[in-house]
Order: sequence, then structure tokens, then C-alpha cells
Amino acid sequence: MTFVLQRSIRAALTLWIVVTVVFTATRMSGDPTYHILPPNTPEVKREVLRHQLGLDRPLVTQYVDYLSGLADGDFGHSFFSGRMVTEMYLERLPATLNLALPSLLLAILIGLPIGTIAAVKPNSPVDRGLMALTFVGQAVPNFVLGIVFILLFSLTLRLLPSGGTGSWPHYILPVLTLGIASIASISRLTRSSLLDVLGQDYIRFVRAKGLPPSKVIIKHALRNALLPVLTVIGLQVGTLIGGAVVVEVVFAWPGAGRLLVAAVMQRDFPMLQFGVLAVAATVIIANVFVDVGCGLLDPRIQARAS
Amino acid sequence: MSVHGQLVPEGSRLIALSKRMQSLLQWNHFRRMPALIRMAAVTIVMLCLVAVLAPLLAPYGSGDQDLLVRLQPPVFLGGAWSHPLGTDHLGRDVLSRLLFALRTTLIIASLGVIVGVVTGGLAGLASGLAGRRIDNMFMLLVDAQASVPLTLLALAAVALTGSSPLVLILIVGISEYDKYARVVRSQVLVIKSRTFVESARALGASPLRVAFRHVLPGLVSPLTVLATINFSSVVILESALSFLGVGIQPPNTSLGAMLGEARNYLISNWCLAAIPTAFIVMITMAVSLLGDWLRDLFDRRLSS
Amino acid sequence: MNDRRDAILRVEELHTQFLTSHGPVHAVNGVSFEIRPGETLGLLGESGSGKSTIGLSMLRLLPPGRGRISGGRVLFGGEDLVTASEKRMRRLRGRDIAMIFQESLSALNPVYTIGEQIAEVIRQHERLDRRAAMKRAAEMLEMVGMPDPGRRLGEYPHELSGGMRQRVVIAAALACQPKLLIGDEPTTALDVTVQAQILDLIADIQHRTGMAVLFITHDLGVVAEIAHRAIVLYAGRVVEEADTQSLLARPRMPYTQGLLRSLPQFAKGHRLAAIPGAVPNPRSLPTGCAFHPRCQEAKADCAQTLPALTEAGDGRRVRCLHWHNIAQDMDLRVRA
Amino acid sequence: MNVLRTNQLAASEATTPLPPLLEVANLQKSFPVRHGLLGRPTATLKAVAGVSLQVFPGEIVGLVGESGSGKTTTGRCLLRLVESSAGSIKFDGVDLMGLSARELRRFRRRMQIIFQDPYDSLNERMTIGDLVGEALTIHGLAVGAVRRDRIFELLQQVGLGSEFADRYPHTLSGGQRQRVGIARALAAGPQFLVADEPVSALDLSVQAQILNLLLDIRDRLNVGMLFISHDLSVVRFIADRVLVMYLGKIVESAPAAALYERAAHPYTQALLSAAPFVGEGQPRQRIRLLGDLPSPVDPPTGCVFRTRCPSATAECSANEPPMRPVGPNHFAACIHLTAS
Amino acid sequence: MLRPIRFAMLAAGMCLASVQFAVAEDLIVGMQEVRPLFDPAIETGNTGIPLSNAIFDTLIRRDFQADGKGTGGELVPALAESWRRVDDHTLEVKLRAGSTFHNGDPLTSKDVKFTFDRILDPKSQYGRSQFQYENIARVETPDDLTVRIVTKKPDPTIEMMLTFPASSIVPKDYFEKVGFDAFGQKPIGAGPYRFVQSIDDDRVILEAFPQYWQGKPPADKLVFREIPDLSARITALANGEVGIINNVTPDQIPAIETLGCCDVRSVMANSQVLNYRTSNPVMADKRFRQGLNLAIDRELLSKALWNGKAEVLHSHQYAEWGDLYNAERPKFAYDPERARELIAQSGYKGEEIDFITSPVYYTNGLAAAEAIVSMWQKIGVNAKVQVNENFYEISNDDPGIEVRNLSDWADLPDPNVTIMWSWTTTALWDGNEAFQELGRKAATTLDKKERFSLYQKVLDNFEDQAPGTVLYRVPDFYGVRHDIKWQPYTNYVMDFRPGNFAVGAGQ
Repeated sequence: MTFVLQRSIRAALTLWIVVTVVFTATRMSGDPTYHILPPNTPEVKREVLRHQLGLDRPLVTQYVDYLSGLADGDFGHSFFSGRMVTEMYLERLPATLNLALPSLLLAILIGLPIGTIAAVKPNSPVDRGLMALTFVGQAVPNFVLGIVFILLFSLTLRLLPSGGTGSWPHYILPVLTLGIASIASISRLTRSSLLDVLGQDYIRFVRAKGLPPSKVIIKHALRNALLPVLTVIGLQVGTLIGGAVVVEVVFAWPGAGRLLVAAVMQRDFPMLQFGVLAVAATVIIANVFVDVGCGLLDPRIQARAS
Repeated sequence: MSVHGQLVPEGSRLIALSKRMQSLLQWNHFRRMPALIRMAAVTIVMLCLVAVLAPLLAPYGSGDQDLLVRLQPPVFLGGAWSHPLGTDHLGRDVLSRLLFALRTTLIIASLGVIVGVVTGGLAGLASGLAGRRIDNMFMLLVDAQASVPLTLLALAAVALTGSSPLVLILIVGISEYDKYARVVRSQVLVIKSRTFVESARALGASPLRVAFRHVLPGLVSPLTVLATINFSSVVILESALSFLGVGIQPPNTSLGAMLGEARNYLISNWCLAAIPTAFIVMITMAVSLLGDWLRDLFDRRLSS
Repeated sequence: MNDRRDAILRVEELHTQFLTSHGPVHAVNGVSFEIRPGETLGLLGESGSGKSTIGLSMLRLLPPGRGRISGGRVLFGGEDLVTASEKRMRRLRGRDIAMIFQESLSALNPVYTIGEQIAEVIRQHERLDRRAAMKRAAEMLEMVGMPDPGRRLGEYPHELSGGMRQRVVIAAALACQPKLLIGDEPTTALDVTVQAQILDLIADIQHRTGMAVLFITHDLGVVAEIAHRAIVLYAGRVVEEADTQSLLARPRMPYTQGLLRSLPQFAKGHRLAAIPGAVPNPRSLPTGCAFHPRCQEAKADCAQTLPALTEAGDGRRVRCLHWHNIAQDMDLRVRA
Repeated sequence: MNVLRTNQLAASEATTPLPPLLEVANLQKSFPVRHGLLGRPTATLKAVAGVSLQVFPGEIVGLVGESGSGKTTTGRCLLRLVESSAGSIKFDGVDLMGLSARELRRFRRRMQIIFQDPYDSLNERMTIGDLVGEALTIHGLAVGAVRRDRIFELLQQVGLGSEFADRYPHTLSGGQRQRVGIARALAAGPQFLVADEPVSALDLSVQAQILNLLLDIRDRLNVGMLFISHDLSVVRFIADRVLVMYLGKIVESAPAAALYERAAHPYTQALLSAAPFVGEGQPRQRIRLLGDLPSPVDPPTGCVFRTRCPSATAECSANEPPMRPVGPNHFAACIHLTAS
Repeated sequence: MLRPIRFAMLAAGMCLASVQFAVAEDLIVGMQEVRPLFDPAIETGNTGIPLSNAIFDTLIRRDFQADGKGTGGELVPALAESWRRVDDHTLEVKLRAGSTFHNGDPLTSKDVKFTFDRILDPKSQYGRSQFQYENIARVETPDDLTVRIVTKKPDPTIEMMLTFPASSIVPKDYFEKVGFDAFGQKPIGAGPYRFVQSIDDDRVILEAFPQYWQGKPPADKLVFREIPDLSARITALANGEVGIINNVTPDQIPAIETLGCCDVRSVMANSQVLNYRTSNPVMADKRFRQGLNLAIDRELLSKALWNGKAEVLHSHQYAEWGDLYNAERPKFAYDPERARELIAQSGYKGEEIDFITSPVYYTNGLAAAEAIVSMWQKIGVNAKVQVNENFYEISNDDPGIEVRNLSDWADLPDPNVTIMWSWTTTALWDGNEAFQELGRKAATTLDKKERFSLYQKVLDNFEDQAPGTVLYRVPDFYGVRHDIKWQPYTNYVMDFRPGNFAVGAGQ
């Protein structure tokens, strides 16, 4: 399992870079006491707060403290609510996951078959039709899509709630809005990757062995074609979490994305820092899983690594 | 090609001439475009033209208000010709705002893409040409960037720096740099492994000559394709930021900002939102279509 | 030799074209030949001669949507494969007619073990459970000279050398004891020592099973080694057919002669008698005899008349207007 | 150490009054193949494991071997396109290893390479004229009309018309491209050429044309040439002297005719017997080699060929066999040899 | 184009949809924003008041309904049964016997004392509210049901103070047990609805408190749902997801009225004001500021942005002040010529004036900002709108040449609050000593006539100094389902107590 170990070390390094960049960027962006303290606070009080926040110490000390704080799971307190940012974020994370995971699932469950169907009959009317649809899905921004959905399904048809959480109908529009771009990119990638694989010599050999098209495609082609698709699915985790920010705003969804938007508006740096780190960690971990998955799918990858 | 087969003494002039013929031949590619692609290309050219000429075309200034004629419908919904696309909540002419918004959006997207191409291209070039260790480090950086979703990255950057067009350009540009870096790096690695590079070295070409005469031209096509494809995602990102209210700030406007402002009038004046939306979608669709086609063209050129 | 009932496979006037963005390209223009059981037929041609297309056409494995058979028949045991149903073709592929390709490196799916890839063809065509199929796969590996076949079953293609992989491909192709094996340059990518092993292996198996072999190659030497009879292709047409010995010793067609003279081993003096020019582009074939622009014997009529494939005695066929006048024997003594 | 003693060779080469154009001694090249977590190599592949050879002006030296034998790497190392790990290369008395990067670039006009793949070796974005003239530009040999005339001359030299100057590589056939590759290599007027499998990607009928062209060039320009190929019949046709390579080492060196008639090393014999043979009479008894080429990462001890050698004995694994003379100008590295 | 289709669909989908999302005894209110903290002395902004008002009760309450318009200023008993002035410094309040908190604890004088003591504690986190109570010297509890509030100086407004949302009574025992943070997240009050659950950025769920002293509240369940987008709020209203929505802009009134299911109800709220930062050389000149004020065409703004429903005031006054209101004072004037002159006299050289505004906080705030900026540009002032998302940043000590839009303090119908708080706490006005002095004097004067004349002087000073201006008094619009009987009150108070709320009754 040196392969997994190797990937994990790389992931940890990547995360460390993110942490360092985030730390540097926030420390370079000015004095947060101006954002925390109420109007016309005397300089003395600011001084006190700066001391409390440890902002008066050398940068290196702050960095080391910051890292050791992270190691202890202390990601700081919100400038505004004063609560632990971890606690606040974790409270809101389920709502985002409730949005992002179904979207991912939807994207995989719809995107893979669409891409496969399109690739099996390239340039047929079915292929062209599906690809045109996915094309539109990719080109239309999700906030536009969300608004159109609300106008159509909530205001005009009055079939689905316009936003907020609650029963399962509340999920339909936001999940769809968030998922459509991913459906589009997964299906387009599946198609091109599958077409690529279908042009490979071993597919010709498999056909020469007399295997039926279903086996040729599902057993032989798809498994190979999935490798790049899997990588993109890993990247979709990030895209979806990022996209959730906008979709949460459009559908008044109480997820972590809106927490972060609020943090941006309030310059709540500890919150923002943790948000960026948490999302980065999620994406990086997802990618480790994807890489390991690729390794399981393709024995060559593990061989190359060890 | 056989037309200029008989080159005799005036070789160099004829060489130059035939090079021009060659580029015309490339232009032929464009004349052989499918109708849809041609439409996309024409759309893009028109939009750019309109954006460039916005100050001349716009019947009003982008901020001119007439509070007494607020929220007028466009002519096709019974509005007056004085405001062909109607007016917004401040009585500003939607057509004029649209032209200026288009201009802002296209400028930010173009400059953003250029920033992305330059930073990403240089990083990728350095990574691809440098040794294994530097390459590894670059790729770690790229990985780190890729692990933070674009929207979040842009939000964080806005939070740190505040919002201004320049910041926006840098953000949308740099936030895409990892894609360029990756593509350029892999392309450099591909080109580096091509025999013609070795051949040039064997002829005694300096590293600079190899880089500029042999490697760089090979990057133009993929970079163009990628820049085209990314252009639409940059437009979307800028629009999303402006829509969230952290992008272009009033009284300046962009397509996304127009949509953001129109959000509150969706029900009473849906045209206000529909018009910028139509243009956002038009840009992203046209540009993506063109990008897709360019990529196919490029792939075909590579494979044949 | 003229006993056609005997043939296991007969190709009649096969035409195949490819659809390209510049319109259809005729890759195969009316090719006819036959193979008898136990016989190895060499299909000799340079790049662009259409030799690989013939092999793919016979099994209807042309790239879907791009290549299609536009005429002729491929009779296998009296059944026309051109019009057979796709389902019927699947029954034939791998079971009655097997095909192997040049790219031993990429002919095996990288993500499955070689045992799985051999066993799957057995299970596809015979009612065998997994275990029995694996056992057969091991036997096949042993037959193709793979050391330690039991262990190898569980290995992945990337763990094998090129020669070993081509053996696996042959094992999979022969697993159902096909009546006909089509080899499309199966040794071209291999080193000579490995090529020799593979050629020996195929000859050996053929000797034991009596299967027919269609061996597609560009290499005169390989034809000389393995084929009983050979066909020379040029620009999608058969230009000469004869038993290997007479073809090499007494080529009738100027093209065949030119090829033989191009072989360095027969160089007279310190230069090779090369054929001038290059293989024509199938998109724009010369009129008349496709070879006439490169032919030193060409007369005026060669540019006008497409010569027929005519009988030249001893079961030989030649496509040349003037073969009577230019017939000459080759001196196949190796330069000292 | 597998050292071909140059003095010994030179002494026996009594008919050659000239000093060798190229003299290579104990050339070695290893590649790191595996990297640990920190990128440190954990294993090396010895592609070239001590090669010594000489090329005289106007001489074509054939280098034969199967894939993985290290012949291509040897060619690259000779021109310092790949930096060798050890050994010395003397070109016309100049120590190539001692040249700085800048000096080396200047030196390149004197030694050139022709590549195997005529599709990959030409930059498809440049015209044939620019490709052929690139060396002229790099070394500042000619500009303007002089350059143009020189390009036309070179094109004619390789059998292409001057009308090709404005075409792009993708409009050319493989044979024509290879001619361009040759013209490109000749542009700066080299004294020495490495021809790295220059015909193996070409059709038989075109291959003959290119081989003739290379011979013409040698005769006309008196260049020395290292002709790398896996095809024995081609090497035998074109080369004056043939070196046989196996797993990074030269196992036999002989004049072309001698090698084919009296191959001394079991590997050479096997190679010869394995080559498909068009000709009259009985096919030779084929010597079957067992198994595959061993991994160059972990080569066998002693004689590298012993694992596949039909006549290997226990002693073969003990020591590396030295090159021994087996005939005039004919050497082989095998302990079982008897001079004939 | 959309409309005919919409109506066709609407007819088809209506019956089905409205049943699907609303249950008769529950009320869901669509709010622009719902704050996640519930300490009534912390969340005193307009988003916090509706929640405080539902969860908590005060001793004395304003009878908003008294004038039939939701702006009534009469004081009526709530948790207090009665009150009287003991002397100039002391107010004695008799508590209503038997009222309890949501957790069943009886409400006694110690809770009242604790309520004010916790705010007045200088170490507490109630910094933003402390100044409002700074005149309170101490709170005494002679017995369980009697409270004496002793002020430092005579205070004419002390009864009114007790109606203030921050004066909501909190349970001492519970508060001390759980502490400040936990109380803010799980509040217990003595109001009509008790806290059930809060989901950040989504909703706050309350349920009826059956033991409420006024009787069982009319809604079984009261949910405040956050829907930041106005269009989305209207959609949710149309869709039957919510019964009432707040922060409707005048532009959207027709959109709601054409829905067919709902109507728009309004109440006059507070005034929107402009604040000039006077601590820079340009703004320091009062002629410049007067010029800016005269350049604003308030009637035009009202007509254009508010369908004429915003009221241009007779100086900085409210009619609810009663005896303190002077109807004679002229309205704010519009005189661009005079404005131009004043600007010229001030020596203004075209320095850039930043109009800093939040994009969403005030209804029409951004629109008004852009309109005002263009009015200023017409008289040659180089003004620019700067949108700033962060409300809290509005008072940092950046010395820019800037204008900010705010609303005044109209929580209590008294000039001490509306004028003095507005122009001393959050103003960017330097050097207002004379103004403050007048205000301080008026705030401790019990004699009504004298107070009146003092406040006239305050207004004179305000108009002359022009530290900003009052644009207009604006109405608050709510979208309400037809079958809901409910009247909005001024100052964002949303009252769902018995008497002001019923479903399906009458209308």
C-alpha cells in the first residue's frame, strides 16, 4: 500500500500549502480589529484586542502557533459570533452535503449513461441531441438556471417550493440546479473518454473474440474509460461545493456556502480561513479516494507508483 | 500548392508570398466552418464590436437616470421607442446599460483570460522545462489551487482585497491559472519528447531557440483552445460574483451585476433579468461552441 | 489447386471503402482469393495497399461508421459473411475465425488479468464455467510456450514482455480452436528473435490443428518463412498470386520484382535497384495500372487500361498487361 | 570491463592511414528508473554499459541490436544529445566531453543525426525550406539569397526539387520527409552522421531509395557514419563494419562480410538465424533463443547473454568475457570462442 | 409574454399548491433576514425586533393600533399592571401577578432588575444598548411584584424606554444558569411564543405559549423563514409557502396584488437619513452640507421610488410626538440654485464625494443613493456611489470624504430618541457640542412646554449645521395572504399576539 501512502503524503503537502497560503493571505490583508470592533473604538482597546488575538507577535510565531493550533483542532473563533468556527461550520455542513452529495450522485447516475449512450453511436441523432443538451447545461450559469427553475416550477407551475429546506420536494430544484453542470461535464467526458477507449487496439481484439457489444462496452471499454471520468468526478466534488455557494444563495438554502458568503461580507477571517481549509481538505481527500479508486481500476497505476 | 511550384530566382519573395497563401489556407478552415460555428463566430465578433463601440452606440450614458420613467417595459412589450429595451429601477436606459455591461464583462473576461494564460502559461512552461524537482513543486502548487473551488477562491480573494475591476480581473485570471499551467506543462512535456526538438538541439539550436521556435508555437493552439473554453467560465465566474454582490459595484455594471440588480424585479419586470441573462448565455454558448470546434480542429490536426 | 470446393474461405470481389471528410476512399478494390484448410496464405503489401482492411472486412470489424464493405462476398463454409447477421458474426469471431493484430502491446485490456482475457473467449463460445475456462486458458498458455502458465494467469498485461503478450494474444485467439486464423502483421512490432519464436509457434500450431492461416504482412522475409502461397497487393488490388517459392523466385509483376530488388540482401553492386516514387494515395489512384507511374516497364497503354488479374499458369495470377514480355527470374543468391 | 582496445584495432587496420574521425572509449549511460517519495532514484537502468568504438572518415559503421540493447542511446551519447555517465568521446581529436554547452552547440555543425521517425522529427509548423535551412540560421552560415540557394542545393542533393521549399511536412510522404531529414542534417556540412534507424519506418520500396541516398552522400561527402539498425540485412548492405550490441554492450565487431559469413558470438549467430530469409536453398538451422531480454535494470552477472545462450556454461556467469580477436579485424566477447 | 401563461398555469395549479404548503394554524413568515441570536438587548436591529417581540414581552407596551395605522404611541400595560411616578427620579411599576416565563418560572421583580442590571453592567457585551439606559441609576425591588426604577436625572421618557425591545424581561435564573452565549441561542422569555429551534440562515421555529398572560396565542406554530431575495419571498408567498413576507419594495406592490391571493399592507416606519462625515476639510464647511441638502429633490424621490408613499417631513419630526410636534415647521426644501451657490461659497474644488451604502439593507437605499448622487452631480458635485456590504464597517474611523445613508432611531415617539440618538450615537458628525448640550438639557426636562422649545432649538441647530439630512419617512410594506388578519406596526414590530393576528377570520 505504498501507493496509498504516497498519495496521502502528497495530499498532506498540498493541504499544508493551502494552509500556508491562506495564513499568509489573511495576515497580509490588514488589521482585522477594524472589522471586529464597533465604531470609533479607541486605539487602546484595539491594542488589547490585537494582543488577545495574538496579532502583535512576530509573524513566524503566529504561523507556528497557528499550525500547532490546527494540530489541536483549534481553528479559532468567529470574529462575529465568537463561537468556534469548526462548530459553526460543522453545523452547516450537513445542509451543504445534503445538496452536494445528491447532486454528485445525480451527475454520476445520469452523466455516465448519457455519455455512454452518446459514445456508442457517435454522430447519430441521439448523440448529437444529448451533446447539444449537455452543451447547454455547461454553458448556462447555475444561478441563471436556478432562477429560471424557480420562475417556472415555483411561481408559474406552483409545483415545487421556491427555496428553503423541509420535505423532499425542497431538494428537487437546488439539487438539479447544482447537478446539471456536473451531469454535463461527466457525460461529455464519459463520451470522449469512451470514444477514445473504443478506438483502442484491445477493443478491436475483444470484438474479434466475438464478445457482444454490451460486454465490449461495459466490461472492457467502460472500465478503462472510467479512469479519467473518476478523476473528473473527484474534481466535481470541489466544483459542487463551490457551486453550492451560489445555489444556496439562490434557493435560500442554509448551508455552509452561505455561511462563507456571510463571512466574506463581514470579513470574518477565521470563519473564511476554516471554510477554505475545510473545503480544500474535502477536495484533497476526495481526490485521494479517487486516485486510490483509479489504482484499483487500473493495476498499472499502482505498479507505476511502487 | 502546385500553383507556385515554379519558384526560381525570386525565391524569398515567393516564399513570403506563399506563406501568406498558407495563412489564407488556414483561413479556409474558417470558411469551412459548420453553420452553427459560423453563427457563433459572427455572434462573438458582433458582441465584441458592440462592446468596443458601446460609448458611441449607447443612446444614454450608463448611469443616466430618469426617475420618472422607472421600470419601463421594452418596446416589444409595449414600451416606448425612447428606451428600446425599457428602463431599470432607476429609470436608466437598459439598452445603454446593457452595452456598457457587455463591455465591462468582455473586458474583464478578456483581461482575466490573458492574465490566466500568461501566469499559467509561464508556470506551465517553467514546470515543463525545468527539472523534476521544480516540476513536482509547481504541481503541488497547482494541486493546492485546484483544491479550492473557484467560487470560494474568488470570494476569499474579494474578502481579503475588496472588490474592484482590477482585483476582479486578477482573481478571475489567477483562479484559472492552474488549468493553463497543467495544459501547458503537459504540452511542453509532449513537445519536449518530440524528435524535432531533439533534432533542433542536434543542429546546435540554443535552449532559447528551442523554446521559442519549437516549443512555444506548439503551445499556441492548445492555449487558444483552452483560453476560448475558459473564457466562458470566466464570464460565468465574473457574473456569479457580481450576482452575489461582490463583483462589479454600482454604478458600474456588468452583465452579472445587471442580473443581480434585476433579481428583485424578476416577477414584476422579468425582462430586466432576461436581457442580461440572454447575453451571458449567448456569450458562453457562442464561445464554448467555438472552443469546442477549435479543439476538434486541433485534435484532428494532431491525430492526422 | 483449382479445386474450389476445398477452400475454407473464399473472398470474391471484395470492395471496401472508408468515409472521410473528403468523401469515400476506396481502400480495397475487388480483391478475390481463397484459403484452404491447413494452408498459410501470405497477404503481402506496403502501407496503404489495403491489406489490413481486407482482414478487418472479412470479420466485419471495420471501424463502425467509418469503414464499410461496398461489394463482394466473403464465403466461409458457403456462408456469406458480408450479409450475415451481426449475431452470427459474433458466433464466428473467436470461435471459427480468430484474428490477431500487430499491436501486441495494446491488444490486451490493461485492467484484466491475462487468464480472464483468455477465459472470456472460451466462455463466450462454449458452455464452460469459470474454473474450467481458466483451466483451458492455462492449457492454452502452455501450448503457446508460456513458462509457468498457472501463475501467469493472474498477471496483468503490463507485467509481461512484448513477446509474451503476443503469445497471450495467440493463446486467446486459438482458445476455441478456430478453423481460420487471420494474423494482421502479428510479428511486426517484435524483435527478430521473438518474431522467429512466434512464427515457429504459429507454424507449429497449424501443423497440429490443421487450421488455415491468413498472414498479413509487409515483410517479404516473413512471407518466405511462413506462407505456402502468397498474394501481393498494390493500391487495394491483387497484383500477383502464386505459391511462395515461385513468387519469390520468378515474380511476374514488375512491382513484385521491384520489391525483391529492393531487398538489401540481393543488392547487385553497391546500390539497390529501388522502385522510384512512392505508394499512391488511395484518395487519388492513377488511371490504368495503379503501378504504372513507378514501373520501369510501363508502356503507353498501362496508363489507360486497368489490367485484369490473369492466369499465368501453375495456379499463378498476375495483374499486368505485359507480364509475358518482362517475365524474368530473380537471382536469389545472397550477395557474397 | 569490456574494452575494445583501440590501439589493437588501429594496428590491425593497416590499410587506413587516417586517424579515426570518432573515437569512443568505455561509454556508459545509466538512467534512474525508480524514484522514492523524495524523488531520489532507487534503481538505475544501464542502457549503455561500456561501449568503445571508432569511426573513420568515409566509413559506415553499423550498430545492430534488438530493442532495449542500448544502440539508440549510444548514438545519442556520441553526439552528447544525452549526457553520458562515463567514458570518453574524441571527435577529430577534440574531447567532446570537455566542451561547454556553448562550444558544443558550435561543434554540432560537424556532427549530425538522422532520425528514425520522419513524422516526428520535422516540426510541422515550419516549411521544408526553413527546416532544411535551420542549421544555416543557427550557425549563421548563410542568409538571404545565399541561404535560399543553399537550401535548394540541399533539397536537390537529397532528390527533392526546390519547389518543396515552401511546402509543409504534412504534405509529404514518409520517404520525402526522410529526405528532408537528411538534407537538414547535411545543411551545416557535417563530417559525421549518426543514422538512427533511418529506414525502419519506411516501406520497402522507399527504404531502398533512402539507403542508396545515404550511400551517395557518404561517397560524395566522405562523411563517417554510425548506422544504427535492428535489421541485419540493411546493416550488412550499407555498413563497412558492424558492431553487434546486446544489453548495453558490444558483443561482436567485424567487417560486414565477415560477420555474416563467420559470426562468432552465439548472439550474433542467433540473430542471423532468426532473421526471416528470402532466398534459395535450405533455410539455415534456426537457433532458438529462450525467453526474453533480461531487464537492463538488473542485468545478469558475467556474460550478459548467458541467460539466453544455447551454449552457456557455468563459467559464463563468473566473469565478463573480454573482446577477443577471432579473425582479421573481427572481435567477439565470448569465452567459448575458438579463433577461426 | 410570461403573464398569460402564468395565469393559465396558476389557475390549474392553485388549489393543489396552496393546500400543499400551508397549514391553517401555522404561520410562516418570509423574512429578508433572520438573525441567529435572540438576546433582546443584542438584536435590536430591525431584523431582531420581530423575533424579540414574539418571544419576549416588555413591562409596558405601545398601543400601535390606537391610531388605526400601526403607529400609535399610547402606552398600555403589558407585564406591568400599572406604573406611577414616585418622584422626578423614580418610576414604580406593579407587575402583573401570575405571568410566567416559558420554562414555567414565575416572573418577578428580580427578573426585571436582572434584565436592566445585565445591560448596565459595564463589563457586559451589551455595549451597543448601554447608552440607551445610561440614565438609570438603579433598579429596586421592594417586593416580588414591585419594581422601582431610579434615574440619575429626571427622565421624561422612562416609561417609553420600558417599551423598547431591549427592555424585554429575561428570566434571571435561567439566564444565569446557561450564561450569555447559550441564552442568545436558546432564549426563554415571557412573550406569546416560545422558542423551539433555530436553523441558521434558514428559519426560526416558535410555538404558541399557552400560559401567555393574554391567553393562548393565535398561531400554533410561528416560523420565521429567511428568504433574502425579494423575488423569492414573493414567489414563496404566491406559492403558499409563507403567509406573510416583509420588506416588500414599492415596485413590487403590483406584482403581489396581481397574484390574486395576497395583498400588500403598509405602515409608516422610520425615516431614511443621510450622514455626512464632517471630519474632513470639504465636508467641514457647513455651506457645502447645506448645499447638498438643498440639491435633493425629495418629492421626486418619493414619487419615483415610493409611488409617492414616502412622506417628506416637516423637519426632523414625527406626528406621534404629540405635544412635542410642531406642524408649523416647513418641509425640507429643494432649491438647486441656492445649493449651487452654497457649494460655490464653500470653496469646493471637485473633490470626490463617496456615497457609501449597503446594497440591500435599506429599502430603495441603493436606488436612492444613485439617484441622489446624480442630483448632486447636476449641481457640480463630484459624487460617486460606493457599495459596501458590511453594515458594521459604516462607522470605522476612516477619514474619507463620505456620505452614508442610515435610518433614524424612531423606536420611541420622542425627539430624544429620534433626533438625539440618531445624531449622537451613529453620526459622523464632529463638533456638535451645542447640539448635544441642547439635547441633554431637553432629555432631563420634565416640563413639556420647555421641552418643546428646547427641541425647536435642536431642530434649528440641526437644520443649520446640516450634519446630514432627513430624506423622508418611509412606509414598510408587507405581503400578506388575504385570509390572514394582521396589521403591521411601525418600526418593524410584527405582532402575532391575540388581537392582531388571526387566520381565515373576517377578511
